[in-house]
Amino acid sequence: MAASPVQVTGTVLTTRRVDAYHALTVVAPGVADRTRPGHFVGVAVGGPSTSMLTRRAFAIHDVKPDYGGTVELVFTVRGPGTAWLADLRARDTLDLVGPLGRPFPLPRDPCTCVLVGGEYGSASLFALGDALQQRGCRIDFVLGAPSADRLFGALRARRMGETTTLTTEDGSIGMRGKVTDVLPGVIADTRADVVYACGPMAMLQGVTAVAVEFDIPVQVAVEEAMACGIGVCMTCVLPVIGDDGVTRMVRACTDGPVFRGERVRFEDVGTIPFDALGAPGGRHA
Amino acid sequence: MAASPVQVTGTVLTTRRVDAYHALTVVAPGVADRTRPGHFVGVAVGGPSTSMLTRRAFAIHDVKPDYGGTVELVFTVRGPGTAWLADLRARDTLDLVGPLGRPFPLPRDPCTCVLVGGEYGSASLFALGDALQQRGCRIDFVLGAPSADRLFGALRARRMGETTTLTTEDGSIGMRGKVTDVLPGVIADTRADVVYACGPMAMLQGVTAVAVEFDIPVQVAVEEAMACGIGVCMTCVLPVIGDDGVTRMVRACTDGPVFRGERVRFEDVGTIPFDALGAPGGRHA
Amino acid sequence: MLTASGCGGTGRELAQFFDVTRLGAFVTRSITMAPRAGRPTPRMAETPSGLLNAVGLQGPGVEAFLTQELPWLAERGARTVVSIGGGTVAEYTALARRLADAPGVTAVEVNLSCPNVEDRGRVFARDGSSAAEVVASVRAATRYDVPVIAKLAPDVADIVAVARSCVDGGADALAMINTPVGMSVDVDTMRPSLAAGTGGLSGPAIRPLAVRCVWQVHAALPGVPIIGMGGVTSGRDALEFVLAGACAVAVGSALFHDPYACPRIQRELEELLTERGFDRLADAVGLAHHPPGSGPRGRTDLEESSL
Amino acid sequence: MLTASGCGGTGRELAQFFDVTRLGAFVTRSITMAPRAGRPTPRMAETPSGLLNAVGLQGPGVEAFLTQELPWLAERGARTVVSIGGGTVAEYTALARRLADAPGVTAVEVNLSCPNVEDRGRVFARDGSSAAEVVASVRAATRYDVPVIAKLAPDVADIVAVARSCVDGGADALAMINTPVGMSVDVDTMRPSLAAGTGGLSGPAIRPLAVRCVWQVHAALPGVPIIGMGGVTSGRDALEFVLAGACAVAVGSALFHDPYACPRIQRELEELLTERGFDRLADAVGLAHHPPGSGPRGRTDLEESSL
Ligand SMILES: Cc1cc2nc3c(=O)[nH]c(=O)nc-3n(C[C@H](O)[C@H](O)[C@H](O)COP(=O)(O)OP(=O)(O)OC[C@H]3O[C@@H](n4cnc5c(N)ncnc54)[C@H](O)[C@@H]3O)c2cc1C
Ligand SMILES: Cc1cc2nc3c(=O)[nH]c(=O)nc-3n(C[C@H](O)[C@H](O)[C@H](O)COP(=O)(O)OP(=O)(O)OC[C@H]3O[C@@H](n4cnc5c(N)ncnc54)[C@H](O)[C@@H]3O)c2cc1C
Ligand SMILES: Cc1cc2nc3c(=O)[nH]c(=O)nc-3n(C[C@H](O)[C@H](O)[C@H](O)COP(=O)(O)O)c2cc1C
Ligand SMILES: Cc1cc2nc3c(=O)[nH]c(=O)nc-3n(C[C@H](O)[C@H](O)[C@H](O)COP(=O)(O)O)c2cc1C
Ligand code: FES
Ligand code: FES
Repeated sequence: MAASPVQVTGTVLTTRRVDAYHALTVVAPGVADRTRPGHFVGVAVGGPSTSMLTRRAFAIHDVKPDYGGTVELVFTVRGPGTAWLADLRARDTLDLVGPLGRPFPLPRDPCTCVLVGGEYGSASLFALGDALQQRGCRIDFVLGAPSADRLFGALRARRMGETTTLTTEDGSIGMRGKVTDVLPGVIADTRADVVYACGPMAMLQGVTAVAVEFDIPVQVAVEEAMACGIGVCMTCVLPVIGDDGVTRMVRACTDGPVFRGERVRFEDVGTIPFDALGAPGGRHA
Repeated sequence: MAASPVQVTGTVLTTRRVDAYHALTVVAPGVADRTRPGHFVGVAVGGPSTSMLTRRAFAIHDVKPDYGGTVELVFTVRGPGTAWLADLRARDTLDLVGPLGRPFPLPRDPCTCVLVGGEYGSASLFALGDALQQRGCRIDFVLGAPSADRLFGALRARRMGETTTLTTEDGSIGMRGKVTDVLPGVIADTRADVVYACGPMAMLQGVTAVAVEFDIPVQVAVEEAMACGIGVCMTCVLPVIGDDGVTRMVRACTDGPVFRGERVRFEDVGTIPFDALGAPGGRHA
Repeated sequence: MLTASGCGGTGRELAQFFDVTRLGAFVTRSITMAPRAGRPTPRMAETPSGLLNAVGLQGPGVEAFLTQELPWLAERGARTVVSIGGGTVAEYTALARRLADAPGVTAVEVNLSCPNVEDRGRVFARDGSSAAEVVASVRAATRYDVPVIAKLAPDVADIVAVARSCVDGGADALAMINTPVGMSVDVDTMRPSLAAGTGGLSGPAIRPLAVRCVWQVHAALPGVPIIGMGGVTSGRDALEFVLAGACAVAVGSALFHDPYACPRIQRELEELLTERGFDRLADAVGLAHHPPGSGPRGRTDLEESSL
Repeated sequence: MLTASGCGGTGRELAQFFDVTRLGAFVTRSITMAPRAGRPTPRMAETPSGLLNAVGLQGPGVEAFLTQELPWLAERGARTVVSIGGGTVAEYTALARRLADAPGVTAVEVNLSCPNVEDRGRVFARDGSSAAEVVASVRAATRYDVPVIAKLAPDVADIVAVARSCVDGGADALAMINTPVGMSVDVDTMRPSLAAGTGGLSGPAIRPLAVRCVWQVHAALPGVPIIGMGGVTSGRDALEFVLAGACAVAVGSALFHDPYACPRIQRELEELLTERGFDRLADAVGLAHHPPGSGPRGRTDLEESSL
């Protein structure tokens, strides 16, 4: 399902602040064309003489046809790479590789979908919502964050979703708590057929547990530190159970970032489970 | 004679192109105050996450009292550091350490001075010319470069100098040839008492030979690759004969960059002369 | 232009970007006998102009490699250098034997940066005699017309001695350098950045170490072909290795940043060679050893100095 | 916070920027018996996040040092670590003797990255036994209350073995790391960038190698004080060394970029320690060895891996 990615040197069209986030719109025709909901891009940071070797991964928030195709990224400043991105101005250039990863699989037939986003994880859910609605699906949003300023896209969710439920850990907007506190109610109320989720690992784990409880499929988009984003470096792996029941260390960048939630061994992320294929001293070794 | 240097994070006031050169005016109060003709600055290049560790050295071309004190640098793009500098825009910040080095010594009494500049080497001669004129000296310029676009400051020299002689190797302006072809004539015509020179090493060597021929003092500002500019790294050394007749490997940054021309062992630059203090197997070892 | 082992995936991933048959050779990640799940994550940490990794030779094992990966490369006609890694001399030998009948193996590269389980985990590449032993047994198990390349790491006191041992052991060529061992500590979690603690350092940060190794070994063993690598990101970097003595250049971490790195660097290198008046790459190999104007044999005797 | 040897001049140059008596110690360039003119230029080349240098221990010799440089530091009350370098054990010993009566020597640092003229130019630091011999004889020639610090370089197969030899030889503390040998070739002149050919690589590029050395040696010899250095440019970098096991940190090449680096890094480090709830630097030393929650003695056994 991976679209053939390309490298482009795009021009920054606009930069803006959205609460705790920065949004960057970049002219990137070849990338925009091929993007499906859930794809991400690898962005070169730091300019020509930078000491930062690896690209940074960002979900593609929005794609527009303007200027041959633009992509929008939404990000928070974490370290030197995102700090450099936040300093970009219109007309600067940005080197992108994308679209990368496997996008969200879409249901063949119309159904009811709950879209769960944590912090900037919601960025990739709006394009997904569009695609689902085009297929006649009903969509409902559950968005959560530690605080109101880190909750991304509440307005847009309200406009798009049949219902939108917000949670913040400090209660500064919506319900005080986590998305998993409200998710069972939303699933029950909407009689949801499927859950899509994007956000921090702990949230994905919780969302998956809820979906399993309701016995409905759940698609999660994971975030793992990536050195290449194109599947060649093997640094972004996590333990995922295959169709054959065997756990393998698979790449988040090309085998994911979207996985069926119940296949991801969340508790074992950051370890090599003893029963994984090729684990030291393990049964498949 | 070294003024106590300071580090400042200045703001770029203006950037402009002058033929083959870029000129950058930076607000740098502490540096501007202390600058004497012949001083240079060490400029940090590449921004916060740069892979370029060493500062780049540039002669201070002009100092103005505006905004508490500005310095102007004139430079040509040679590698990644100067390429980065050339991309700066007004309001960007620039990190400078200066003023560095020993400035040109000025004659106690009024006399006639020939100022010889090669390429951007002329940049440091105008402040010197001002200072000499304030002491009642007569100044004459000889400026040379491979071609007209690399000859810096001809107009200003014409305005300031009693006479100005230009040479280019391709004859695109002035006489075809090198400064050393015309220098003997200028010295003779003006009955010069002293020569000041700044430019490529080969030129300084030629100018020194002419001055020695005329038996007049010559002050040269040399250019050596520098890692620190403040005298601690010992990478910028060249063989210079001391008052005691002993050749030492001295630092261009703090013992220079201005030296008495006849003391510099130009032919031996890039070697350790066998008779230098501490030379391997040498007599002082 | 080659890919560096462990940096080009299975070949399929890069084939999305360019034609892998146009590579000088595709070098596989180091293949092991059994499948290996590798090290826990985090497996990578960025350092100034460098990258630490501790992947731990994750791979499907030689059988799956021979059925699922090599045929794909062979069918397309890609020149394939198979890198092998093991914990004992016997394991390397077994791997070489297993590869001996496989069609489409252009050369075998022996990754000597593996811990020797029979020598308290001491890395083969750090000990000339065990490195030579591995090379000799792989050489013996490999078809005579398939070259054996010994891949060395820089964290030894005397790279020339290790190189010489490998050549004496039968290596047809040398690949330099594998990653030196490095480490970083996350000052926020106050723990090592990598789950494995230490990892291999790659990228432009190590280029000066790599160029120095190539230079020293080429000076000592001018007849031995050297594949240079370590921080190559541009044609200029590649030329640096060639001038120091490499007759081929491999690209590793740069692929993570620029998936088109191999064809781009190849093109840049060709342009630089043409600009400098070289008809063939071979004419530039090791040229930095000869002061301008000196005859081709007039090697200089610049000594090593860390002072 | 210390200056790294060879990176702080005579002390006078830095005194223009800050009060050198507030340094943990000022470490001199390596002092030799006779005056030395050093290597020809170019002596430096920039590399990605690194710097190659081949200064060649230029200096006035020990006599001029004792009359012109040390008294200036002593008068001001600067704590001074005198680094010494020699080509033979006898030369190191003679230097140590010459320093024994000099007032104002806080410690003697033995720069072991010098070629041993009696062992075909093999660098002392690459050979545990000759390193130990130097350290032992310097220790014997030095006043009992003046610590002797052995300074090691990373380009060895087993840094722990060399460290252990030096401690067995009587070193009171270890300084790590000196510059590994590197090289770059100028692709325009097609010659080595440094006149000396090879040079020492410093700067952030080598920090992962330095942190790894400190980590490994602290794990093996937890009681031995370590002065960590190699690419420290900020308080975070300094803290990385402390967490890996260094009880003091030295700043080298960063001084070339920021003459105020020592006081700035000191301040940044203090802030980071306070933020993390440490009252004293000592409480943070080696902390990355202990998984959170484990007792102070629960060292983890992360093994080295370059795979
Ligand atoms: C598929 C995917 C999609 C993402 N989408 C978004 C997004 O839409 N908005 C957003 O703000 N962030 C997103 N992230 C996280 C983003 O990649 C990191 O915040 C960013 O790489 C940090 O770079 P830095 O230089 O600022 O921080 P540093 O911490 O200094 O980065 C150092 C290194 O670690 C890697 N790294 C650090 N944190 C992460 C992380 N969480 N994920 C991956 N690599 C990391 C960097 O790539 C770099 O190599 C996404 C990550 C992935 C994997
Ligand atoms: C005292 C002094 C005054 C100078 N004044 C001027 C000036 O007014 N205008 C101008 O255009 N240039 C001047 N230069 C030269 C200028 O410093 C170099 O052009 C610049 O450092 C090149 O940096 P780069 O990154 O573009 O090139 P690179 O070649 O990539 O630089 C790599 C490294 O080499 C060093 N280096 C390279 N060339 C030189 C050089 N010629 N001199 C010193 N270091 C060098 C750099 O500092 C850097 O560390 C002066 C040099 C000195 C020593
Ligand atoms: C993620 C990663 C995985 C690697 N895996 C291997 C490997 O399996 N076998 C091997 O011999 N070298 C391996 N290497 C080392 C590279 O082949 C190469 O020697 C090294 O990275 C230096 O080159 P570079 O700076 O261009 O990356 C690996 C390097 C990286 C970064
Ligand atoms: C220009 C220069 C000169 C040096 N001279 C010496 C020296 O005389 N003695 C010594 O032990 N180390 C010397 N070193 C090594 C440093 O003390 C230090 O170990 C090394 O540079 C790593 O630290 P850094 O990355 O902070 O520079 C020198 C380093 C540089 C860059
Ligand atoms: S990031 Fe390289 S394989 Fe996934
Ligand atoms: S540039 Fe460092 S001493 Fe002159």
